[in-house]
Amino acid sequence: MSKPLIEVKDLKIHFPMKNNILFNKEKRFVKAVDGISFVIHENETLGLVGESGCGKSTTGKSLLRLIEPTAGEVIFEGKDITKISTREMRDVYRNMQLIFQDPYASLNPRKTVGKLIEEPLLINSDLSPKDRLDRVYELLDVVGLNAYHANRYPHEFSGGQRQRVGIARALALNPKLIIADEAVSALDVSIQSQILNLLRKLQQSFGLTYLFISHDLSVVKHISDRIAVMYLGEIVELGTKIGLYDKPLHPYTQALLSAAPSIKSTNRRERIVLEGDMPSPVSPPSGCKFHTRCFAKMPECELVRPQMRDMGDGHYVACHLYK
Amino acid sequence: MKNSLQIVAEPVKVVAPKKSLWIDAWKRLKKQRSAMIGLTIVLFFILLGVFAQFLTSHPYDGFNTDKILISPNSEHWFGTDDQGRDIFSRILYGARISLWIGFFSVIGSIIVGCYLGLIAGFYGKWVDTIISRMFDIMLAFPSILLAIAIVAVLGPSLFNALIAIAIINVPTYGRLIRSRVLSVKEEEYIMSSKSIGMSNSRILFQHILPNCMTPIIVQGTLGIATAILEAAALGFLGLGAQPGEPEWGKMLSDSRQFLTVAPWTLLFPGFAIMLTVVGFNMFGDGLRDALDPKTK
Amino acid sequence: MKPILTVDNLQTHFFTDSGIVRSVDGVSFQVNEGETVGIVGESGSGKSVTALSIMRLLPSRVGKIVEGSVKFQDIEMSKLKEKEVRKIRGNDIAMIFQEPMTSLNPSYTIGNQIGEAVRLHLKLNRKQAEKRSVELLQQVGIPRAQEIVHEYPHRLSGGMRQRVMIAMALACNPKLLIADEPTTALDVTIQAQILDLIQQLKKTSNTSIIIITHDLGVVSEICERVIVMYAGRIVEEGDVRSIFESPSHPYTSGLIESLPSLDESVEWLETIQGNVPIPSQMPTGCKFAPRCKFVMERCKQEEPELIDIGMGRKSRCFLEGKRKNV
Amino acid sequence: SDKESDSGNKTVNTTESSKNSTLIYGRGTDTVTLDAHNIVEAESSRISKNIYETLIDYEKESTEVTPKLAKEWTTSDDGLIWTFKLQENVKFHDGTEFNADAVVYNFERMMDENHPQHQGDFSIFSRTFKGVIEEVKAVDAHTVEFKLVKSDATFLPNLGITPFGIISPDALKTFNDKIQEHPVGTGPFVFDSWIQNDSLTLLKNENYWITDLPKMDKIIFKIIPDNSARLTALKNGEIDLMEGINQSDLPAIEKDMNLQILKRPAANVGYITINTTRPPFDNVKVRQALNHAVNKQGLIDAFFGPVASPAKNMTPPAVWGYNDEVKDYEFDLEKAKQLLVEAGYPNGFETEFYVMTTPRLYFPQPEKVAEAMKSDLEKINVKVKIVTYEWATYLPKLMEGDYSIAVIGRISENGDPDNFLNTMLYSKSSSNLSKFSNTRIDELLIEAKNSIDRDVRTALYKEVQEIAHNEAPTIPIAYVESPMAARNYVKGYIPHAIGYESLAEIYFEE
Amino acid sequence: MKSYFARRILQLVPVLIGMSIVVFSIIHAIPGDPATVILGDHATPEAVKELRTEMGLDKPLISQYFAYVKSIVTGDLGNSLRTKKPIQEEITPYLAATIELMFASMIIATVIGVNAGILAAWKRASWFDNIAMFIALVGVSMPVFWLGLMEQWIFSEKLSWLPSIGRFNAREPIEAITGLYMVDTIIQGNWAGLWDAFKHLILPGLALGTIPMAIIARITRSSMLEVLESEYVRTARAKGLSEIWVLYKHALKNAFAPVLTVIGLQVGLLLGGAVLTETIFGWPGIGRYIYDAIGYRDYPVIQSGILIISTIFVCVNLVVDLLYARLDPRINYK
Ligand SMILES: Nc1ncnc2c1ncn2[C@@H]1O[C@H](COP(=O)(O)OP(=O)(O)OP(=O)(O)O)[C@@H](O)[C@H]1O
Ligand SMILES: Nc1ncnc2c1ncn2[C@@H]1O[C@H](COP(=O)(O)OP(=O)(O)OP(=O)(O)O)[C@@H](O)[C@H]1O
Ligand SMILES: [Mg+2]
Ligand SMILES: [Mg+2]
Repeated sequence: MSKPLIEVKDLKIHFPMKNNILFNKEKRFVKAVDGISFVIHENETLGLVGESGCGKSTTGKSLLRLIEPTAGEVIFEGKDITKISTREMRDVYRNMQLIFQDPYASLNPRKTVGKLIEEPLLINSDLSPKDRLDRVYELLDVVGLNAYHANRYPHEFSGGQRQRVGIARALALNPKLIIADEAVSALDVSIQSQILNLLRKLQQSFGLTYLFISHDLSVVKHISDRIAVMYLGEIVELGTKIGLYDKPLHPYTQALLSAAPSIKSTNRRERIVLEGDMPSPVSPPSGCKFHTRCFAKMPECELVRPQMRDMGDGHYVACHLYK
Repeated sequence: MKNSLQIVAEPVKVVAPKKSLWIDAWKRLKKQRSAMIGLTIVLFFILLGVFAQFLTSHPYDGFNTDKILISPNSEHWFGTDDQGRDIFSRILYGARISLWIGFFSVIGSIIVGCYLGLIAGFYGKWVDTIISRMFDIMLAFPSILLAIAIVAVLGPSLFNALIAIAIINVPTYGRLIRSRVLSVKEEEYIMSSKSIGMSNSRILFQHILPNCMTPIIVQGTLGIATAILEAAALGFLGLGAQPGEPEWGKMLSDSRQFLTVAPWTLLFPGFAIMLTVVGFNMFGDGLRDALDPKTK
Repeated sequence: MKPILTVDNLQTHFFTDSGIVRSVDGVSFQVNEGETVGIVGESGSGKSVTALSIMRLLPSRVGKIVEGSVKFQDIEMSKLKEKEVRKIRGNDIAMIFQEPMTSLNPSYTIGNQIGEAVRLHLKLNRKQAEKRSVELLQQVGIPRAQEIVHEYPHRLSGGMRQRVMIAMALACNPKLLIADEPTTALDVTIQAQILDLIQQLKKTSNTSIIIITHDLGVVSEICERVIVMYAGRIVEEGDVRSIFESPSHPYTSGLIESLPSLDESVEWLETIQGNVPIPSQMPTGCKFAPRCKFVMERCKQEEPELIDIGMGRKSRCFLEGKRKNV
Repeated sequence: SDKESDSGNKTVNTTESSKNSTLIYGRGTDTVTLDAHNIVEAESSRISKNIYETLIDYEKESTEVTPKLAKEWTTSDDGLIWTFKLQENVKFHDGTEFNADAVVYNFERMMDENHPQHQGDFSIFSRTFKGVIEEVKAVDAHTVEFKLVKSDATFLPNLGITPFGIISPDALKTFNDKIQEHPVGTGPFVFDSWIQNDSLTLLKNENYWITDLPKMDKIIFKIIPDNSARLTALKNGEIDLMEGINQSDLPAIEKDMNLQILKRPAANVGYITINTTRPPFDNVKVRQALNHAVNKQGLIDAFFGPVASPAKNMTPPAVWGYNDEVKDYEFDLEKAKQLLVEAGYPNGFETEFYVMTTPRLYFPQPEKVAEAMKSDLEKINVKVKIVTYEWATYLPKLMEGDYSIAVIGRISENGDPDNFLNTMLYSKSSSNLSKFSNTRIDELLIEAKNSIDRDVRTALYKEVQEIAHNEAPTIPIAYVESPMAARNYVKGYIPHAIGYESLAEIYFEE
Repeated sequence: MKSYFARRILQLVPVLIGMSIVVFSIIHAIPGDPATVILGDHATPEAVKELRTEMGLDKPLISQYFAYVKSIVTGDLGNSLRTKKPIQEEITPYLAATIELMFASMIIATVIGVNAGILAAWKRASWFDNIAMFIALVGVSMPVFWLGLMEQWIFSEKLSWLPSIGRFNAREPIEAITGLYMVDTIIQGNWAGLWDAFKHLILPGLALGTIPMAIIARITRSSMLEVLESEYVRTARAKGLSEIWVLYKHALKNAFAPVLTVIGLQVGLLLGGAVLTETIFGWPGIGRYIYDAIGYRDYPVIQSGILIISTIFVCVNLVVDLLYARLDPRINYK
């Protein structure tokens, strides 16, 4: 396997809650991300799955410091980018880019598509206006749009096309790492596959590395090499695609996989229906955060937070079942 | 590289035909009947004001003892007032004043309000606190009393009435833009601008400001209507136009005592105010429906 | 098996500023007693509008049923007066909507909202209505039902709210339940809970169910029959197993193949090219022709009929017609 | 059936008579105070005049002095000692006796800063009697003696103005600074109640010392700020009597069978003051030119109505000493232009014209007058810019001489010509707004003030008016009678020139 | 809830202090002085000077300001310069008059406005909607003083239906208890007086209420339109509820929040903005009282008057915020 491109160590992101300033001294936090670690190697795709609110987006955004991490390190190309100045962050932006979930909300409705794609070039490169324009056309071409789309506004495009624009914008500076935050969730099934194919093609052509965030297990499985499963701000299981899907270890992963409806019900697993909802990240359960919903709960789960355990073949799990 | 591009290319047709945002908005606006009526009324009054001297042969001023309080007839369409002046002419010339005050006071409020609102919304924290409290303070006063006090300080005149109206409306625009900034700031495309390393000022002026303008334009159009009414109220209280100036509100207050003997002296200026204001309101409503249908 | 609902040549159009939108353009189908039917299709294909047309809940100003009939049991819904429809709505036919977050009135307690329907249709008094509400909540598996009835919706999670919606729909023991994307907004584990609940309902009551969704997986889990819609038309209809195993219409097969699967890995997904046509640029012939892999000249000229291809299946494709004729 | 109709009539009568015993007087603004000594404006005097009485009073239809609480008086030859014999058997409303001590107590309150009831500023007293009265003392129970510092022709008439009304010393002691809420006098009416800015009610003084008076049981002063609204109220019978009428409404009132117009004689003059220290107005020809350029009759027709007459002197005809021989400047634009040429302004000049926004008795519509004058002045090439101010800003500007030409006027305080001519024309007078200075006029005025012979004074004042006319420091515009309107059944009401009057003799005719 | 309330009140403090400074500096920046006005036509420079000293106007502004703040903190609004009476006493009847008028117009405005708005939204684009919205449009476009004049002309002058001025017939004065005559007459059982007070209230109430009515109708309509498109209304309909029930129970309660805000704001406008209406209808209200005080440069009255109505206004909006919580259980003030 190639060398690591980005390494996240014990990353924590806690949002202070807007509190009654005068009458409530005690400060409370939303523990959106609560100590996660992972590595993404060059030219691979790490999938990040989990249910709504488990902290996937927060993780993704904090890698670019769009949300400042509360603690932990993010080592990108050998540098801890949580500690560098905003000026130095420019270099990081050049190499790390984000594709947003909502193709409708992430494009400024008042700018033409050409301008939007040109913007990163304008800010981060010294290209001449003409070169920039050429590059914009080239990018449009790359994502399957045409040069004549450049002076149109986002609202004239369909969702899928907008997502292509978002991808072109992210590609503009030839980044090494692309964080795709639910890049296909908002799209229709038939469009989703177009974009997934595009992303894969781009990875092959340009040697990109992806952090692919999604809540859709089958999409993540399709696109990723390795997968991390998040629950309530923590990674509970991390493994290669085959390892994780064929032999899910963590009860949560098992439940998740079994719950996903499939059209091929012949080789159906027995559906595991979890009880209750995800607890609030403000006051997460003690010990293993999953114990409130776990079907294999043991007494110690309530008390001790399980550590990540290497189960071989790059498969890690944080569960007391595996000692 | 070129090679790989070929692999990727998978051209798709664009769904909607090319339109600029403004052309698009104009097209939607054109479909709104009431907005077009409003626009027509506004343009009508603008033309009346601009071409006043060609539209009437009677002067709007002077003291004509032979013609005092003549009821409307073929020569004086709207009759004459207690100085023997032609009311029709005065209304034509008055259109200039009202439109002028309405337009420029709103421009003034918008410039100041936008500036303060942008800063407050974007930088937040204590800057926001100070500016917002300032707005709160201004809004806690009944605006007309505040305007009266301001004119009292500056001395009554049309220009000072304009200033007063501009000042009292600053918080309206300031708050509007502040709240817009607060919401636009959270939009994903702002996050996306940050993610390419864009500077704050660029984000503020290139991305946030343009996206805040729509409600401001709408509010501004409606604001002209309000400003015209406020100017008329100040005129009515004798705090705007100076004696002789054919301001509509002033005309009303000058003729108040003729309610029974010469009602036309009150009817027509009142109608003029109402019609102009209706025009701006209809146009503004239409603009809102056309520009941001969500806030309907 | 008696049909409980018969929709015949339903055409619902929206008269918007930018022209007429033929959202539902000649849809016919039947739902039998005790049957669960799924309607799938991409966004904008007219699924919700079909459901609303059945309920006569279209936005009255712009949306109109211009043709066709909707028969509930033996009652012709389109001929009923508004007042008579109201007697059926919520009583004989109930509906659940996609967004559990916004489908409950934030200003009233859960008990109030469930009780309302019971009090109206079953003529219960306040006390009885509350009792019934609690029963219903328990029935849909809400813990602490006694307390929850007094809660406001915002205090509940998405899954809980969807259960409340279901409880509300079940309040008067409807004969037909229409669920418009009941799980789309929910997380996988919560979706599993709701699907489980619906399956239990199927077992315990004889209610017919129409499930509208764009998730083929959901359909395959709980439906017996499925109707595939595209651009306001039914393009294919049949029982779930056979359709998913051997789809007949290119659109259906495209949909199925473009889905990444948990069970098998492929490098490239199948795609359906292009986009769903927007109403103003609806093609003349087969609506799917511009995106179809097997498009023929004929497809661009005329539109195929929805033809019976045997085994209770129907398909709207010339290729099927040929296959059948051959 | 006869009987029945009779009794029917009777009920009507009784209701009518009960209505008839109450007079409702509509006016525009509220009273400020009921502490007579602290009064400075007319709306307070209007009430106080009916609650309190002064030592002397004015004739009903002129400003000549007549006895009131003082039956008679004598003067020492040097004019320094005035002795007043008081009415006997007069009681205050609180039942206490009116006597010389009461008079002394009242004046000492105003004069002596150490007096326990010396509260307020007593500005009218300071202005009229400070440095005039030296001492007030009781000679016996019903005789008071005033010792003056110097002989003063205006002393006697001044004693008749309401700020010198006599308040019950008992009440003063009881209510102290709250006296204005509990006014107790000897007048024909007793204070009943006062709803701020709405109405003020007086009741008949059953023990009034003049028999058969007052004739009304009750008077309500009702505030209706707007002139037209007040007139509507009169027409509807909600009020019986009102002041403040728009000139435009006068014709309609004249025609109305139910209404009558009453005129308050003009003891005022409305004029344009010209700042004689500012060029080009330091040139008498310019001032005369301006006088010729004003169409007084036109202005009066348009903005004053039939109640006003063109003014030519700085004192009104209703005040004695009026010089009717003065020939007014006629409205003649050619002549005006001619005079401007002579003065060296063939192309005219530009000037600012100050106007107050607040209507005054002598200028009911000041702004409109200015507007109209502006168009005439522009015909003689005098370019005028009208500048308006509120009263609070306006008067200080005029007093500081910070203006070129301005609209202003004067109302009589005591019906004496000195009150006009000295005040406005004496070079050292602070109300000489024109900053006019003429040695001859100064001499004449001083002489007149020191004399107590009416004929001598008349001659002196006539000469003053003659000179003032020629020097033209002002443009007298109008003497304004204030029109009042009443229901027809209101009788016995004679409006007085000084602006307010006793309502004791008012009655309703069935 | 309680702490929220306390916090909001604490937040008022800087606003009120700021307001007192603004009011103080603005009114003292107005040229002219009260002494001249008080002395009127007979003012002379000497008399003016003397009176100014007497009134303490020759002291430095800063010390005047602190004196003023001190007196306010001790609950004393000071005395009027002109009438020398305590402002507390003087202001009450004016305030009562305005409040009565305000209530009348707000009731007219709210009842008619809200219902018209609901109906218009419900029957969107119908003739009722068109007519109602046209009237509302004209309503918001009308100069209030002109409307008042026209009302007087038509209803008092031409038709003689209603009295055009004052609060009651001067011949049958009403005794004030609360100062709200409609209430007072009921307390006293004075039915003729009640009818009289009511008749006097109609025209000014209508004039003052028209603009808020129009605004409320428009905002109710647009808010209702939004809510009527919401999914929970569809849910309610799906339950088979009747339209009235859907409109007034399900939709209105949710649509009411913006309406409530507008009502809160209108109260502020009415409190001070009634100057014009009060002038025209001879209504002895606070707007007019303050306006006159500006003319007289009666500083303590202007200061206290503006401060009082601003405080009322701010408090009304506080109440509006609290009502929000009752309307919308999602708002959590904890
Ligand atoms: N700016 C913020 N302030 C406070 N809390 C936040 C903020 N952003 C996110 N959170 C909270 O952090 C938690 C994680 O949010 P995040 O958006 O990362 O979830 P997610 O996994 O991306 O969910 P989804 O699938 O819904 O996008 C949530 O509980 C969210 O409410
Ligand atoms: N109120 C409306 N006004 C105008 N057009 C409408 C309206 N409601 C729906 N439509 C149109 O009707 C068509 C079908 O809409 P419908 O809501 O039935 O789609 P759907 O299949 O339910 O899609 P989704 O999966 O997004 O819910 C769409 O093209 C839509 O634009
Ligand atoms: Mg997310
Ligand atoms: Mg739908």
